[in-house]
Amino acid sequence: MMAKNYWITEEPIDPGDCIEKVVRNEAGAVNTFIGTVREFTKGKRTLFLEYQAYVPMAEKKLAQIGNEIKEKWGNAHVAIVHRIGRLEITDIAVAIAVSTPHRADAFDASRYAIERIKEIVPIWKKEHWEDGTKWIGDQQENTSYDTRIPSEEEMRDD
Amino acid sequence: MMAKNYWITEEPIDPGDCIEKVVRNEAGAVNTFIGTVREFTKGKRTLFLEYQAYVPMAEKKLAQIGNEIKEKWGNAHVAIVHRIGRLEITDIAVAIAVSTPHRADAFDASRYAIERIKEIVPIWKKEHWEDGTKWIGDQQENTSYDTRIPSEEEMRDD
Amino acid sequence: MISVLFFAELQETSGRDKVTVEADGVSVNELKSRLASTYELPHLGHAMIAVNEEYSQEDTVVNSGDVVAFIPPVSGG
Amino acid sequence: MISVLFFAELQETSGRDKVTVEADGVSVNELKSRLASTYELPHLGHAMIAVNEEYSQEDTVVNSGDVVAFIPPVSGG
Repeated sequence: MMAKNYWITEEPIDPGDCIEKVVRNEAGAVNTFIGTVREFTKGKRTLFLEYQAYVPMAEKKLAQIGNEIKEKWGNAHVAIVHRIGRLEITDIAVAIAVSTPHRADAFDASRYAIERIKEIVPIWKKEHWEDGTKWIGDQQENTSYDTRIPSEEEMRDD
Repeated sequence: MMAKNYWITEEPIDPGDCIEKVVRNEAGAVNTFIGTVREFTKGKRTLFLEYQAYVPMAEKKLAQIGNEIKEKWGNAHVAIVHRIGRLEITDIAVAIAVSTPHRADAFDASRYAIERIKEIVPIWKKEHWEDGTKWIGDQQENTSYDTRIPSEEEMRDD
Repeated sequence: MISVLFFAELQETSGRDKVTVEADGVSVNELKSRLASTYELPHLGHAMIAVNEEYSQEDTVVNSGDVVAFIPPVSGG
Repeated sequence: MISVLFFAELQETSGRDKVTVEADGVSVNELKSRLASTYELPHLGHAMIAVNEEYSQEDTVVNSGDVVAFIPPVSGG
């Protein structure tokens, strides 16, 4: 288990590592969000995913999210881990744990964390399908960069 | 690990047991809520808690909550475990895991589950403080049944 | 014979977790009154009632063989 | 000398994860224009820029020794 609360790993994630870091006497609630690799997105089958990160900056940005949460919700402890490399269907890509004295804050802060990860943390996902691959370009998965031949529509979307 | 998705246990809870039961190909999100024993409630120090359940009915009611979630959110898998007996500070009393294709539903359904547990599941908590004990009478912790001499105020609260 | 279960502070106050009552075809409400006086349970009125592990109304009729549980306000989670 | 990092599709398109540029006291915007033509990176304009691991503006001036990273729209989580 890593000594730090915000880290990038190439190993399978055990959400328990995040949970253990935030459980404490003053907390009555821990909310954990886990993002897993889904097989189908909009009817298209994913074979596997590949994640890449700008590791030192990604860890800094995860820590920044933790600090934002502490500013917004006060008495919160946070731990976040994101995996990179090749991930198979159902593998855990990200795990977030937030502990707070009362449960409403734990839910809200955990939700905030995943939304912020998708906005500011330099991590990228490459979809591998049966008929090709694509680096996904934003969290809505509307924009993307085709690594083969971009269609005119895709180029307009950029 | 238990074969069922809704169970009462006297053993320490591993949230991973719930998470494993709900991870699946169609899910991209798992939300886990963990309730732990908090040391201080409204400035009063808890030494430890004692939980009691009407076990067969409690397991049925947990399963009912899972069914309510499936009706409300559609494609959701749910697992819930609640511990009984003596629990020390920071011990996990309850763990809920909900998996859904997309994250908003996982958060909402997990929140729903903990609120419903506090409404309908026959489980009771007895606070042990330095100066006495009390079976807590409702989820707001406003009403309670003093096992020694109830104050006039407490009796009016009933 | 009806089995009656007490939990939490009802169990402590009555000193019993289970009692049996010789009755058949009585309403839950009648049963409650009888038990409240027998075991001096002033808080019994605040308890919900489960018959055979499902929440029931006060006018539900219980028969021999049924299990009636008095459920004080719950505080799990 | 400025170190420049490429990620995701920028890395694949350029065929490089890191390049060095002999420059000092140039704006991030100038650097971007130079790299876009050198490595044929039509999507470089969509990338955010980090200087020494912090997001920066296009008019930020970078000096020898700085690390400039081009950050395509992120897709973690």
